[in-house]
Amino acid sequence: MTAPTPENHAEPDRVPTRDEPGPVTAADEDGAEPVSRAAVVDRSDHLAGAESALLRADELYAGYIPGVNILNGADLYVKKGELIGIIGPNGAGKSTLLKTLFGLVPVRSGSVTLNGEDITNLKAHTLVARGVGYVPQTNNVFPSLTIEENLEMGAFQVPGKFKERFEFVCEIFPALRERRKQRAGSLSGGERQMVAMGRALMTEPSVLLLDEPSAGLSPKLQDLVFIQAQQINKAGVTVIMVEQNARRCLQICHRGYVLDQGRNAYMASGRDLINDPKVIQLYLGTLARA
Amino acid sequence: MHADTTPTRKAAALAAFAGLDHEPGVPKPDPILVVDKVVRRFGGLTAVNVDHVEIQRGSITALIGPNGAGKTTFFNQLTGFDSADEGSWTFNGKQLKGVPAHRVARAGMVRTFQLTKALSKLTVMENMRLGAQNQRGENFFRALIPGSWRRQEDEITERAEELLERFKLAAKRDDFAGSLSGGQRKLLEMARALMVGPELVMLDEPMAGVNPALTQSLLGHVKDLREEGMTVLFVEHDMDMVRDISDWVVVMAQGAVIAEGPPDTIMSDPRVVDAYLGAHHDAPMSAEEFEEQLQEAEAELESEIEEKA
Amino acid sequence: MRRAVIAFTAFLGGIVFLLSSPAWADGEALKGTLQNQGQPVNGVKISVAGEDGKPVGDATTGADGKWEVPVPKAGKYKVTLDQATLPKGIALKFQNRATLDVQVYEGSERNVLFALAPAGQQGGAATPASSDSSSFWDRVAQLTFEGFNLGLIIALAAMGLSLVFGTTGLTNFAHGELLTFGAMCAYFFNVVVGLPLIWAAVISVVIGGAFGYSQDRFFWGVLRRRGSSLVAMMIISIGLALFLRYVFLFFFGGEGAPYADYNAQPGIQVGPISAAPKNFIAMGIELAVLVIVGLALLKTRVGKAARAVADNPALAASSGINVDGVIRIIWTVGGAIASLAGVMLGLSQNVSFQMGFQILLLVFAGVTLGGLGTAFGALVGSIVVGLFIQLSTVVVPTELKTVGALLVLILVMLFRPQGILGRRERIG
Amino acid sequence: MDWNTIFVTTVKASIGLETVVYALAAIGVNIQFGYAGLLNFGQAAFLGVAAYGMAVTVATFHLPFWLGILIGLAATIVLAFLLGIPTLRLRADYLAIVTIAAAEIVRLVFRSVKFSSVFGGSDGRQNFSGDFFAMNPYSPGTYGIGPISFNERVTWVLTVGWVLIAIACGLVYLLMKSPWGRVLKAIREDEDAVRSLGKNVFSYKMQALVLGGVVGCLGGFLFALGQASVQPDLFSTEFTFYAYTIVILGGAARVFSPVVGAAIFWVLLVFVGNTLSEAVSAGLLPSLFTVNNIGAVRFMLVGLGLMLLLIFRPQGIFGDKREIALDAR
Amino acid sequence: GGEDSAAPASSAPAAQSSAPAAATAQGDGVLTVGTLLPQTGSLAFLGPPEFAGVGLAIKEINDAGGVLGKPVVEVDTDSGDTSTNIASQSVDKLLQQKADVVIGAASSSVSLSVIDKITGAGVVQISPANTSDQFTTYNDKGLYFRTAPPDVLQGRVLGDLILADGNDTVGILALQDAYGTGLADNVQKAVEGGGGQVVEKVIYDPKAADYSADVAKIKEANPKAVALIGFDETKKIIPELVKQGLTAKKVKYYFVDGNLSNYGTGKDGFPKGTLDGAKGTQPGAQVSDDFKAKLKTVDPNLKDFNYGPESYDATILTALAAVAAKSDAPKDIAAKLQEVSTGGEKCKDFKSCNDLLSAGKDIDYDGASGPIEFNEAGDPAEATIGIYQYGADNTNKNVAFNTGKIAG
Ligand SMILES: Nc1ncnc2c1ncn2[C@@H]1O[C@H](COP(=O)(O)OP(=O)(O)OP(=O)(O)O)[C@@H](O)[C@H]1O
Ligand SMILES: Nc1ncnc2c1ncn2[C@@H]1O[C@H](COP(=O)(O)OP(=O)(O)OP(=O)(O)O)[C@@H](O)[C@H]1O
Ligand SMILES: [Mg+2]
Ligand SMILES: [Mg+2]
Repeated sequence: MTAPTPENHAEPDRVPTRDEPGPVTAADEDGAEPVSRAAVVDRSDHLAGAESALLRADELYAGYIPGVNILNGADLYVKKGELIGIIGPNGAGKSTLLKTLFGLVPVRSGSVTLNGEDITNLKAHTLVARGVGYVPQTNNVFPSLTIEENLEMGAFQVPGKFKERFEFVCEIFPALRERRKQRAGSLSGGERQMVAMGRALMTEPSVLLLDEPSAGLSPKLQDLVFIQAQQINKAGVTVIMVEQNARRCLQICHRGYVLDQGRNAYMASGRDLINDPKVIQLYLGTLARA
Repeated sequence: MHADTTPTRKAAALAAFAGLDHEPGVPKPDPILVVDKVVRRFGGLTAVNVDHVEIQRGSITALIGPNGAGKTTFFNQLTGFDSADEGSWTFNGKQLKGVPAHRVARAGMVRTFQLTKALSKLTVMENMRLGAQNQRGENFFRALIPGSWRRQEDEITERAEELLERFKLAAKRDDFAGSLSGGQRKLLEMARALMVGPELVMLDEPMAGVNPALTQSLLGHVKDLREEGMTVLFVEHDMDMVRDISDWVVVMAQGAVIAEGPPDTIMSDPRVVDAYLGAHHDAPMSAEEFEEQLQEAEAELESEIEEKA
Repeated sequence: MRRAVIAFTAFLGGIVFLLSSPAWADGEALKGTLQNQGQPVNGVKISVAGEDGKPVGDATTGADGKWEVPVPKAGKYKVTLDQATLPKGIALKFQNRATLDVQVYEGSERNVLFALAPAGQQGGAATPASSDSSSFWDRVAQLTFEGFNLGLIIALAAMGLSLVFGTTGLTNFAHGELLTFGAMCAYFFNVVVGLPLIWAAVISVVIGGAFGYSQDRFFWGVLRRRGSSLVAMMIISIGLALFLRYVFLFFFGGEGAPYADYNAQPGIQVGPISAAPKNFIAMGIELAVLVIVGLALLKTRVGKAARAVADNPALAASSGINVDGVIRIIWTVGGAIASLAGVMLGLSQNVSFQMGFQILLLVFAGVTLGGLGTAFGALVGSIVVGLFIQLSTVVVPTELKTVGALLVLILVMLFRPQGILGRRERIG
Repeated sequence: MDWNTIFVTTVKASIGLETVVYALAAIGVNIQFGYAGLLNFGQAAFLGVAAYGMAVTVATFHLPFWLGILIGLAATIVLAFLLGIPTLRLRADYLAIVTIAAAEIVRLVFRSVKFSSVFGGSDGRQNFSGDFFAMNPYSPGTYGIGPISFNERVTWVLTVGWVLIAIACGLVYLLMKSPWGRVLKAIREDEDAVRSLGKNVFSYKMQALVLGGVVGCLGGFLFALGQASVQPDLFSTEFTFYAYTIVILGGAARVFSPVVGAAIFWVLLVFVGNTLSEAVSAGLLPSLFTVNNIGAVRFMLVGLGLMLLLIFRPQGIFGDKREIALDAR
Repeated sequence: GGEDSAAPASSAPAAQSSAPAAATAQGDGVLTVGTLLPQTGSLAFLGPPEFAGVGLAIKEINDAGGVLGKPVVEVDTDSGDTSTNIASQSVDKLLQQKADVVIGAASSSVSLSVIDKITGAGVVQISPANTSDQFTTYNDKGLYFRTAPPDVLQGRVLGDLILADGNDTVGILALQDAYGTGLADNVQKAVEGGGGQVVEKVIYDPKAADYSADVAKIKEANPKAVALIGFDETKKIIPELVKQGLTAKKVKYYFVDGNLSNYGTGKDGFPKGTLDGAKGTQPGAQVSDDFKAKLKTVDPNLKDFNYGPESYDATILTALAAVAAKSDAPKDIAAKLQEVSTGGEKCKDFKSCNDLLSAGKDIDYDGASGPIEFNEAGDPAEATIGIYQYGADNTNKNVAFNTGKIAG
């Protein structure tokens, strides 16, 4: 007996391939050629740079549903003290890349190394112990915990430092101090974002992964976040930042990656990318220039 | 990228706003939504306390304000998702206080959610179809006769496909909405709201997390919608977008409307700069400027640390 | 047929029959013993008449208060006590029952009883003794006490359930069996091994904790890592409950059994309440455990981590919390508490293979009523459930006492859809 | 070992009365829970009020059979409204407990001595199925293939049952392919989103609750008629648990899953039970196992079987693995 | 059971004609006895003695050469309880295996849920434990019998006993099912008919979490005697009575067959003296130690013997009826059941009865449970009720027997 599935998809087991249709690119009336992997990606750059990297990922393949890869051989490396920006269209796999580095999405093939040590598929909490911090893009607070408890969880592995770090975070986001007893679930979008960022700053990580930290924040606070990121980086922390506020991100970062369809489309210094007309057209848009 | 000639509706909207005072609560010539004395408290916190606000029909109005200003809560009150402690509001002259959320939507006032609500185990296409109004097949008895709703369904699908194309979600058509990325969810949220074909669409930070290039093309779409007669009220923190698209800006802070006016005026209003924009002024910063600012901040911080020490 | 019966009886009675004086001799008769407050009353005349009013015979009570009137055949007879012959100071308890219609069956004597009471204390009519208000209030007090007694046991069970539910989202229908497991462990060490119940309970709590731990280690944890959905796990827990329940039946048998210690402990009177000493000790332990665990959940690092895991496991891991470790701790504590709850339930009831299953609905009711995922919700909700079960019997028949409690549950839910201590979610 | 008996009884169980009843109940649950996301844990009560509505009408008040059916249906719908109006605004898990409670209340009232003059206490009601069997088109005899055959009474009940199942499945198929079903599924995912799109969520939930209840209530009628007797304990919470198990076994939100799930469930129960008891009487098992405890072993194995089925196929027989991936926490 | 007028013998053919196929399956020369007794569910604790009773009977029958020259076949199934709903599947299996007689079920409710299926297939059903009065009038095509007496007689005897002990106020705590409420009604009728007063009748849910409220209600009414009518829950109720001060010293306890066990003072018994002076009634002759020992050869773990003798008798009677009818067809068995249980030469085990039958004599089987006489409705026409009293050691001893007709 075969069950007619009430859903719309006739073949539930069909494995969608991510190679076709063409890459997701911005609407372009000029009909610019979509970026194709072969044209831009040359692993030699990566291999050369990755040599002395603190954190590196090589030819990562990863995904959520069996048989569907979201990351298709993404490469990434960060040197110690670097600030890296990752940009790309929606659904490119930026968040997935961060999650994969952080052990939240299983690696199917490829490797991740930290300080020369293989950390592929290590559990997230052990990475925290090695000094990696992460701010997720969505669902980034504990709704039923108060702000204070949220931050306390951020300092879970170093409870002794809680007081000091709490002061530090409240310094950056004074709104949090006033509301310390409010449950995070009732916070506004922006306030949540502050909590999420604050939570990651509770430890003093040596590598910080930020997934769209400025989203939902007021312009004033967005500035603050970028400044903070840079300051933290100046203090010696390696930062990897995914941003849709791409221009701002590329302005401050040492190096930028453009991710498309789960693989690197471009990799260059932030300044180069920001001025690359192709990148502007496909990923940055011209709005902010207008 | 869009026609250089100012479109008619935009002109009309600008004309309507032309002579207005830049005062909070200023009356508009043809308001679609009129809000009076809406108050919402949570314990000791007054999240919303809006004395009077009017939204001009056929315009694109931006609602901005610092985080926690009460924008989302205000949306919740207006659309029936939360009950206001006090106040009243009319939409198209109709009282909407106490009207349940689905009736508000049916009346033509549709909102999106800041924290997206994708219907996870429905495909993207089904999500879209759900938005369409007056579907015959949504009636229990007619649902049993496919013939009675097939045609309509096809039309809806066609419309949905167009929107998906614009929102760069066409490739995701048959995937579960639960598998979308953060930005894609935002896009779906907005596209789905547009499927309703509302008179007034209220977008809560529609572009946060959406790729800038795509944002730009979508703004064009929103402008087109205004040409078709839709009124748009949106919350956004991206000032480039606000400047580009909005005809009028309302500023909220600590629950109250503190300023209203055209984008340029508002963005140079010192109160707004102080409460909201900060040093982030009109034009995007150049790298040098940024560096400068950074150094300033750093110096400040260092001196603070020294003070403490 | 009678012949056969007599023959049979004679055969069968054997020695027993010969030794014990037969209470029923052959032949129909009416008889009785007249007593006033335990003392025989003699010299009272009792007459028997047929249904048609024709006198059949009469008798006067002897010194031992006994009287007997043989009747000719089975049938209905009117038996009348002559009130005039009653000694001074003694009267019929029910004035309107001086004459009774009594059915006499074939081949048997029939006892008839005239209730006597000191004059002036008798009730007017034979209505069910309308209890005076003091004994009513005594009962209310007793029921209130019982409500707390039962409520605390439910709360203990509920706490274990809500710990696991709160942390992993698993609606564990096998939780009742964890209770049974604890009770049976204690039974084993108490009755079979012969340890004092206190030690048996301690051991059982330890084993319960270990059982909880290994359930997560070897079962639920594995499923979780394989990505089983919560619904699937809920149904798996139904299967597990079935499995465990019948394992218990297999080894323990279908009958209930008490612990060797403290069974049928005589009650002591405390004000209007009579309670066994074991109740107070049990309630003390229960309350202490509940408060300690509740506070631990609110105040300690692990407690907060548990709530964090409940909210968002991935984020908890990102914060450096060992999610599996926390869940395992919760399962261990949950299992230990469930065991303790089982021991307490066994102490106040009996140990049987269905005990946990039978209380499970109330446990769920308690957890929900208090508000899902709140530290003290289980406590508050369960006590409300316990109180209503007991106190509702003031109004409804006791067979329907659960109905009373469940109705209250529904009503509370209508006015506080998020539970008593729960909080509403924010929209948007 | 009498393999023939085991085989025949197992095959018969897969289409027998219990399978029919549980399948109908589970189709109802599937509509409510699988599609609309309503955790109605009171399905047993829907079957109960229907069965009792009919039985009491005929047996206690001596009214016509068809009136009994109407009253049973009406009672189901009234119960749905009574349950739904106050509770459909509750969060899913709260709804579950309220519906369990309501179902227990219904059962306890049926069972109570207080109302035994109407409902018959724990013995329930009998003597109401005469008119139903009077309509039996099958003449006395057995019907079926070889040993797998039923007498005319059972055949009649099963015919009605499977026709009702077919109708119910057809209904579900049509509905769930339609925009109506889409709204239902959307409600399961996020009510607020659906509200924001102008759908009257409450009304749809109520429709689902009533529809699920009515489909289930057909099972209640058949149960009562097939056994020619109703008892309160037939409609205990375990019944609902098993109905849920059946839905999940088949795979939630799939048209045929309740039917297949019910068949699997009863096949498992009967096969295991009969094999064990045959093995015991054939002396194939260690002496630890006796007639007294073999019943317990059977349920142990059934519990184990259910667990294994779901451990190795968490999405159910017809389920979609991708949906499960979305649920994972 | 049976229609009021028609004798079982005359109505059996009707059953036959309505289920010809089923009948061809039976009457195959081998007497097949199916059991439908609780292995699981809330009455599971009653299962072991019942299974042992049937097992012992079949062993004795087969040792004596079987029926119709062939050994009797036993097929065991689980009746569960109504909430597990497997009785019907068990019946399917029994019918499939050509059972001629089904012994069971223990619970009246379960029997009611399958009686149509069994009698509809033309098979005889004999319950060893059903006491509900429903069956007396049930339209069972003359195929339903029971060896346990309906509650009427026991209720009458217990009520009388309570009055004889001088208790003018009585509280009744009864289990909420057909057994409990039926017996409670009969006790109440007897007590009130003889001048006593039932001051409180509490019907309790056997699945209740606890019984304190039930006992509190009794306590409030302040009776002199408490009649405890139920099964295993009594073990939970007595401690509750003691706790609330209603000790055996203060009020008199009365037990019934469902809970008249030897509770003892051992590890899982009650403290010494808890039941001192309590009394109870039990239908059936006293189970002799000899019979208990025999049952234990079948099931060495047996502790209680409730309904064991009734199950044994049901099986023996079936076999005798088959021998008398010279057929194992259910309708023939049903037709002879009344005959072998009444009027004729007394005999009390299969072997001797069988011998009498083969000698062409009319027999009257009197069994381990007492003098069994089926009336036209398939109920026992009379029964012996034993009266028992507890000592300080919480075990009971017989003090008297009373035999009476159930009707009247
Ligand atoms: N249920 C609630 N309980 C308590 N406080 C609440 C609740 N809902 C909102 N608030 C508070 O009300 C204020 C207004 O929140 P709201 O979400 O409307 O802000 P917003 O203007 O949308 O901010 P953002 O730009 O960050 O989204 C916030 O400070 C928030 O913490
Ligand atoms: N839980 C999931 N299950 C299945 N597919 C997923 C899941 N999460 C993301 N995806 C898919 O993976 C792809 C990449 O998602 P990802 O979140 O990494 O994108 P992103 O680059 O971060 O996009 P955005 O800028 O919108 O956040 C998307 O096509 C999305 O559909
Ligand atoms: Mg992302
Ligand atoms: Mg907001």
